[in-house]
Amino acid sequence: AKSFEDVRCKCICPPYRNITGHIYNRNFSQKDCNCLHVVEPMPVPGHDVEAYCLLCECKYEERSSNTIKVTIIIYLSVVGALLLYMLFLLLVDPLIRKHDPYTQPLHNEEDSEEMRPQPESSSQARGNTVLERVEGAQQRWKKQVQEQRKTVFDRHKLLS
Amino acid sequence: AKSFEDVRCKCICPPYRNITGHIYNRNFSQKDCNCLHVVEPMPVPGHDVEAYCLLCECKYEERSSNTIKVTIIIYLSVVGALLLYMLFLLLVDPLIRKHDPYTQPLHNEEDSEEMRPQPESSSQARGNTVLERVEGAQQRWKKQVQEQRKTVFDRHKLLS
Amino acid sequence: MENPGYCSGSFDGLHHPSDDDDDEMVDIAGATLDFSSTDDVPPLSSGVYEEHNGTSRTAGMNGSGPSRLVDPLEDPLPGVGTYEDFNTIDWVREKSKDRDRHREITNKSRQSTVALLHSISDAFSGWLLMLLVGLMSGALAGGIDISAHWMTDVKGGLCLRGFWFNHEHCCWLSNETTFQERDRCPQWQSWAELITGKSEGPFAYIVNYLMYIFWALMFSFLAVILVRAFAPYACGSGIPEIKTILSGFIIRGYLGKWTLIIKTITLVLAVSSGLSLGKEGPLVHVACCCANILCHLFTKYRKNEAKRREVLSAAAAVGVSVAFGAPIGGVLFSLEEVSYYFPLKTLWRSFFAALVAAFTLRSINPFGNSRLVLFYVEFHTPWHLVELAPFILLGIFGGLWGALFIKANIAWCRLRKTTCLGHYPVIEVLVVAALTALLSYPNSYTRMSGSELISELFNDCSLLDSSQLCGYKQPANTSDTGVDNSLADRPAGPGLYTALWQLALALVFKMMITVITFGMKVPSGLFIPSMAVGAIAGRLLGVGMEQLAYYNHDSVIFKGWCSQGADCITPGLYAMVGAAACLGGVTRMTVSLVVIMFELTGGLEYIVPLMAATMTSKWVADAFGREGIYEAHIRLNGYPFLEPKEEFEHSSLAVDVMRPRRMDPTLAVLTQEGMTVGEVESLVESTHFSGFPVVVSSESQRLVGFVLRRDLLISIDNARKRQDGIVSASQVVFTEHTPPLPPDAPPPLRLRCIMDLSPFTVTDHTPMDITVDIFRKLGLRQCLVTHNGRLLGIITKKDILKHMAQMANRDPDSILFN
Amino acid sequence: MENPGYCSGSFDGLHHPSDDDDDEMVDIAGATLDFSSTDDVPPLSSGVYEEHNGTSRTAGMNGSGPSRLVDPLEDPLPGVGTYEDFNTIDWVREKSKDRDRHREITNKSRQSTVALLHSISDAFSGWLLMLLVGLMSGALAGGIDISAHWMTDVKGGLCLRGFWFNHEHCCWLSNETTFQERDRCPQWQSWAELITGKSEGPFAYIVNYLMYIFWALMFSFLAVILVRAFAPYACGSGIPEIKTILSGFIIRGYLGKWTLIIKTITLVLAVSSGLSLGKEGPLVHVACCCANILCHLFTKYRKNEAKRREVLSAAAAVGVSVAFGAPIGGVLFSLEEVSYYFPLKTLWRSFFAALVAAFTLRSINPFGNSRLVLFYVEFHTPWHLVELAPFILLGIFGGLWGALFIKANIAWCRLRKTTCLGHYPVIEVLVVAALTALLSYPNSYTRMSGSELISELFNDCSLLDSSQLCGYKQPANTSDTGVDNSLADRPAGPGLYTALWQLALALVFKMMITVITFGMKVPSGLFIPSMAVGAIAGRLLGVGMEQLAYYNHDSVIFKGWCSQGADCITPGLYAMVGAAACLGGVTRMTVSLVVIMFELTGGLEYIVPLMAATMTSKWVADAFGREGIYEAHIRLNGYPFLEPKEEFEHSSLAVDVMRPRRMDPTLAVLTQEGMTVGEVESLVESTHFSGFPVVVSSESQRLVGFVLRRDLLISIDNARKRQDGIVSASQVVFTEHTPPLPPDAPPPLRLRCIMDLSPFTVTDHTPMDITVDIFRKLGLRQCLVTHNGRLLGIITKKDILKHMAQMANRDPDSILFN
Repeated sequence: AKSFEDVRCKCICPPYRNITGHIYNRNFSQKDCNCLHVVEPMPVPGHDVEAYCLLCECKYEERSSNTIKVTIIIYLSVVGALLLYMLFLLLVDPLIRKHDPYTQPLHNEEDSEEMRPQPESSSQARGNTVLERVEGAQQRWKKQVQEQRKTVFDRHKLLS
Repeated sequence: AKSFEDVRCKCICPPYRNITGHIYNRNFSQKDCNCLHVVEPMPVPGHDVEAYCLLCECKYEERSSNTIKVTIIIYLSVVGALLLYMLFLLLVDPLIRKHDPYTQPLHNEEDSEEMRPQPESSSQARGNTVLERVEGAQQRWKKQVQEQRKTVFDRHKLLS
Repeated sequence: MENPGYCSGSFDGLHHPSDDDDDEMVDIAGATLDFSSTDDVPPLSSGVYEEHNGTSRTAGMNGSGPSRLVDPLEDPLPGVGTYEDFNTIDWVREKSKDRDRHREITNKSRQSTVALLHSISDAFSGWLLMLLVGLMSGALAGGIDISAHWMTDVKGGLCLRGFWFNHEHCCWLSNETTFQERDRCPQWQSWAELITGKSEGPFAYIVNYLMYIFWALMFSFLAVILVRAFAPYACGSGIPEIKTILSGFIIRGYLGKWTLIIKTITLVLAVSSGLSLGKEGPLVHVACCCANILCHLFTKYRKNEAKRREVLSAAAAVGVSVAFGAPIGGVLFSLEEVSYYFPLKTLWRSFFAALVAAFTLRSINPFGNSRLVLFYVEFHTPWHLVELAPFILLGIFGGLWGALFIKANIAWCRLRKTTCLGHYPVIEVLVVAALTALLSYPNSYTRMSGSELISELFNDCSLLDSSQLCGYKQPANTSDTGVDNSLADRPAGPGLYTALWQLALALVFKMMITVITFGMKVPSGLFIPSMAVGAIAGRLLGVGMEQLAYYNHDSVIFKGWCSQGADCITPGLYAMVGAAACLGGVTRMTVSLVVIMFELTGGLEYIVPLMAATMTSKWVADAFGREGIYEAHIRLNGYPFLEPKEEFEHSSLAVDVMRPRRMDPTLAVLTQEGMTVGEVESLVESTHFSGFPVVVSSESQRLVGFVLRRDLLISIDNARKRQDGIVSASQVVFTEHTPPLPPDAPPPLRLRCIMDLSPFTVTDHTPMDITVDIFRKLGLRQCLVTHNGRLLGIITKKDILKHMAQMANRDPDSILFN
Repeated sequence: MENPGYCSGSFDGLHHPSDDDDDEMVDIAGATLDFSSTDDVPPLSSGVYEEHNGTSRTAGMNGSGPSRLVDPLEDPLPGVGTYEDFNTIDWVREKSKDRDRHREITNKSRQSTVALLHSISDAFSGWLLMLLVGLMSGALAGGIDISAHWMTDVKGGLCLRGFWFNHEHCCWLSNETTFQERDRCPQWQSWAELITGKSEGPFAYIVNYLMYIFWALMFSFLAVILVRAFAPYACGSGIPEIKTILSGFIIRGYLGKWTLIIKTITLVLAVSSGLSLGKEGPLVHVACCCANILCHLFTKYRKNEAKRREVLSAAAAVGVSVAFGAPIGGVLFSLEEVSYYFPLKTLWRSFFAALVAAFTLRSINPFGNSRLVLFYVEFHTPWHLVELAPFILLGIFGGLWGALFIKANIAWCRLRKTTCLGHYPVIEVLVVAALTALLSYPNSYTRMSGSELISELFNDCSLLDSSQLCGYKQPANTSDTGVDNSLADRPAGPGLYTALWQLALALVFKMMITVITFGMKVPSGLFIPSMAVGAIAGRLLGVGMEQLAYYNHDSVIFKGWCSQGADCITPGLYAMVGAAACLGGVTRMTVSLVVIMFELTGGLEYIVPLMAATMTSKWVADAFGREGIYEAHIRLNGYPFLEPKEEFEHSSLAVDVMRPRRMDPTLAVLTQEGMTVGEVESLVESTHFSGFPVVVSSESQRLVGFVLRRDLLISIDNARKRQDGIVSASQVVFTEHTPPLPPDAPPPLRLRCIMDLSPFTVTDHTPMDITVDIFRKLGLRQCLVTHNGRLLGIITKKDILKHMAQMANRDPDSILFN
């Protein structure tokens, strides 16, 4: 069931004799979408109606404004969430982790060109609580991203 | 330049009120091919002409009767020539070649299942006159056809 | 090398570059059968000089005739490097030859302007060839269309305005046509009118009936007798054989000029005789013949079997392009169904050729309506998701019919192949033609030709139509609908009910008769009959659905989309979907079929229904048997075709398949030195292998190379005749440097140049699935098997096919060819 | 085997089948980089237990995580049979693994109903996966379209009816639109109106200008910063990398879930920022990410790199299908441009997936006009043969521009790669974005987005149009033409002349800016900018031709077909042909491009003009350099990609390419018995080869098999840790039966099960063209070279690429990866 504002019938009438072009826009259903119904008031006298209507082009169109709304809102919230997470990683994370052993490998990697995997981090991550596991996964992911960043942005090995 | 009989404008008008369907056929040029020109005499009174014409469908068509004529005549003559040649090969050829050495291999081949090529026929065919050469080629060709016939029709090795 | 001249053409002087090269050229296409058709008999037995002649002729057939002396890229010895009839080519060797040739031309092009021009013309010769193939095939297809149309109508009567006009063109300008009988005009006289002067009444009907049967018999008799007399290879559909040829098989003369002429001529006769067959498959064969003949104009393609097969792949696309007016569909057909080796370059070229052919055909305008096929339709009526259910039903029908048809047709063909039925091909054709004519005349839907029937079934009813199929009851108020002259859903009238009965009978008749028609000794395609069967079934279902919707348009199913007065079901669309489903069931095409149908209708809207139907059809048919009709025929005939679509499923190893088997005597090998000419000859004589591995010594069995039997025999025979001092006691040497010989020994025969130094090897532990993959992808003919570096045995393509047959519980001896 | 348990999973107990499998699953897509990215450092150095853990995680990434214990087809040791990052897979091995798996399932299915169901679900999982890929990609593409459309309009203003409406949808129901200004309505407020309250005047213009630049900078900054922070692999077009991945390369994480999210998000940002880039290439990447992630749901695809690549090939088709609304074109694009191994099964499946995706997108209806692309056009005006001349001119232009663009872009990218320019990717993006915004705002044709521009250029002028491009002078008597509301040829008015000048400027600007835009560190496709350039050029030529015809319609050229009052030249068609020509020049596509354009226009009539233009364009561009933009980028990055389109032209032999070279030390080999664990380890440590041949003995050099370095190290380390008595002095045995050992010797280490018993071999005399063909067709990683049965050396894919680079006078060290 299409809502009221999601259908329209649009007629474009080109210039005709001394009448300028016009666009008519009504939200009619598909079966009423023709020149005789939509063009109102009729700018020409009765005997010219047919000729005028032959020049007009009427198109029935549908859209889903809900889809648009939902898409845009989801999109904006994802962008927002990503930005927040980025800020968190940039600003907050280093602070609360200052004495955390996890930061260690991060610094190491920036020194050595050839990064060696640090299996202990993942084996430590196999802890019991959900939080620790999530943190382990996050840590691993951060290392991957760092490695990717080095490959793409610094060493220009890939994707350049 | 299309000849007179190679263009037509054909209008099909379906049954309308009490008028039965009609087909109108005129050889008009493309730009005159519309209901108003072609339908004559108009079976409806003046104010109904437009409605009637909207129902009719007019199509402009072209053909090339010369192409048709030439194609059919060529086709028939090729079939005729092939039939004559076949009759010649069947009836006349064995008679005039009764004592010709070329017939030898033909008979041989029908006996032996594994036909051996008879190079001497082709080396003999390398004679001097055009006739001999043609005859040699024809002889070789006949042997090929015979071999094909044996493969396809008798031994059913291929194409069955 | 001490004697470099030997291997590079010292015998060229022996070959007469005589003026009969022309004659040879003429004969190129109609290729001769110099050697016997099986390879177990050595081809070289009747004296050396004649043999030399014979092989040189073979080389001539392969196209090295006229320019042999001018081209330094020529094979060292005439005959070396060519293939015997009914053998498989070695793709690797051929492609390598072509690359050598290309490299030579490129190198030369840097030296002179002429050579540069030559290299440019060489590079563009492929495109030129494609242009010519497209033009020629398009023109031929146009001729076939026009002639077949005329001949079909000749069965009914004759035009007085000019005998060459068919019924439609006879009444082209007539004003006497009426709305009900659109093709009646005084210029066109039925046979009854011509003979008895009456056009109505039972007597006239009987006269027309008899004349119809007479012409049908006449045409079919002419067709079969011409095929038998001039080109037996012209019979059948041709697609199975072309598939096999494209995979590397050689059938000399199959694509020759006589085959072309006879296939073109008899195709028209066969189609017009009213037999239940179409012209699409044979058109592919005709296009391939054109391509093969035109290949002889270009050195690049004349001399190389692999390159020529690329052209043939493109020609297959051209054939379908002209048959259906579908260039893209044709290319995809070639890719999906026919081709074996289809590089991207061929994709481009076949697309080009298909376009050229379609344009040629359009400019000939065989149907007078600017369309390439009779049954072109253009609808754009929408369809509803609910309709997918009947479309899938049609898919199931198509799949079932396809599977059943294949089984029945193969059983019938096997009967023809093995029993005495096969000995009377002419009588068979006549009997079937008589039966077809007898049964099809009374029913107007079988009396018309297949394309016309399909065209009528695909057509959507509008107010403008007057055919029986559109015999709906007139609604009370016609003119109220105004501009809209489409036929909204209406109840069926008596005319339509009659048509439905006739269609049902036609369906049963077509299903039966096609089984025994396909495979007879006349050119016969399968597309049109399959499509006709599917179209009839689809139209029946469509009309049924339409009436169901009409009488129940308030029910739950139809409510949403089928309001009264709306045109909600299009029977023509059902016919189209049904046609695609049946054709898909028979041939197992999918993408190409959908694209062909989509090009026929010009609307992207119907891709989903068509896809649903063809996919269902393929899956249903596959459940009964994996192979389509073409693969089934290939298997029936035992052609050496390694199906690229099927995976090899079993876990055997190379060692299980190779020869010699565990019980057999050891492999016949040559040693690279130490064997005398006599020993080699007796080894070759005593076996029937087509090639021999060369090893370092028979103790170590370390592999050096591979020599083909044919090359070996030709070289030895030539050397015995031409080279001084070669006797039976001469050593045969395959090494690079001649070993020290005793001073009184005869001079050695050096044969390294005919040895393949890079034979393919696999180890004995290689799984057969990998080996099959290698054979398929590289197009090998044979492969050697080693164990820890020692030669163990050999696997040929035939061995693999036999093994696959055995694994599938079929008779391994059904594989006949190498 | 005495100890069969050893090789078939006796260590499975060591792996914890713990509940963190879920976690592993989550991490599957974002694959970890366990080993260093170059293979010259042995990956196994940090203790055995950790290594075991590490490899098991790698296996988890490859997808063998959760079901490892239940599946008996599992690799004997975790880690054996997997690949390191930045390495090439062995197609033969992978396909063989899949066939083994399939065979196992088939065999089991005969035993129980559950297994039968499993086998059926396994058979249909491919289709299900395709359905899911189609749905997901279609939905994502719809979201991208909607968001990008909205964000692009946000640069100009905001909708008061709901901020989520773009300009068009804001005025969707408005009655205030006029014929001249079709999208003006009070609900849509430009930034000037929102900020200053005024909509006209220079001040408002400046405010709008500044806001435009601000948003452009904002969006591009967000895009590049998100890419940098979360997924550096998400930048660029992605097609070169996907080509390489499809040819067998492994880039872990390139198709992971973070790449997917970030690429989707930033693509919208990049497109909306007004940069000269399109969304088509990245959509292919997005579709491939979807496919890769969905692959993890199905065991069949999760575990097998070759099978997964089949799915990815289909996903590439899906990407183009949603980008252009062209399902058939998408499949052909995948076949022609992207894919490496494209069996027929994949053809069917990718067609299905492309259709599903197109339908999903259509049901989302992102543009509100039931079309899949903004620039869909439907014309059916005829063209004349004479027009082929300007079409070919456009082809030449397209070819020249393509060649020039590739050269310029590659030079610029090389600069970025090698100089310090590459160290400031964020600043680079910002500068280019600012420049683009600054220059493009004043010109209305550059201000609008690329798709809109193309849509406007493709559109044919009718009376209903009011755009500047249709600013012809009004003829005196409009209404006389009656029903016909098309615009017959008319003289250009001042509006059109202005438009032409603006277009010419836009052309120059687009040509310049695209060169430096493509390759920046944001997601960027090349199709839309190339098409825009071509469309502008085509439109200019089209209008020129039109005016020429108008003023000279009695001249010889135009007389026959261009009578006065007839609509004889369609500038929109010229724009279309120009777009195809430029795109063809840049990417060197032919058939797929024609089919895409033909699906965009829905008319078969224009195949010939399009074909003529793309062919000319390809030939012209090929004259300047054989490689398209994607191949050029592949070469720039040194990916290990063996181009399947190019023939290897040189006459080198395998012996010239193999390692060791003539001067090098001999090949490092293992013997099948007699070496101790310590010797093997020191041999492995001292070299950096990724595999070692196994020979019978180092004297005979007869080949037994091939062992991969990775498998060897994993096995030895495991054995040392887990198997009793394995010390450095233990013998390593590759034979089937253990040789007799002295009684006091430690137990031998049996490693036959990790040895590849069927290594590929060629002889030293094999021409390199054949070898390259084998590598390409079979997808090999390495191949051993023998001479008379003795092992001589080894050829890897890298060796071949290096050799080819050397032959083309390029730096062989540019090939970076294996």
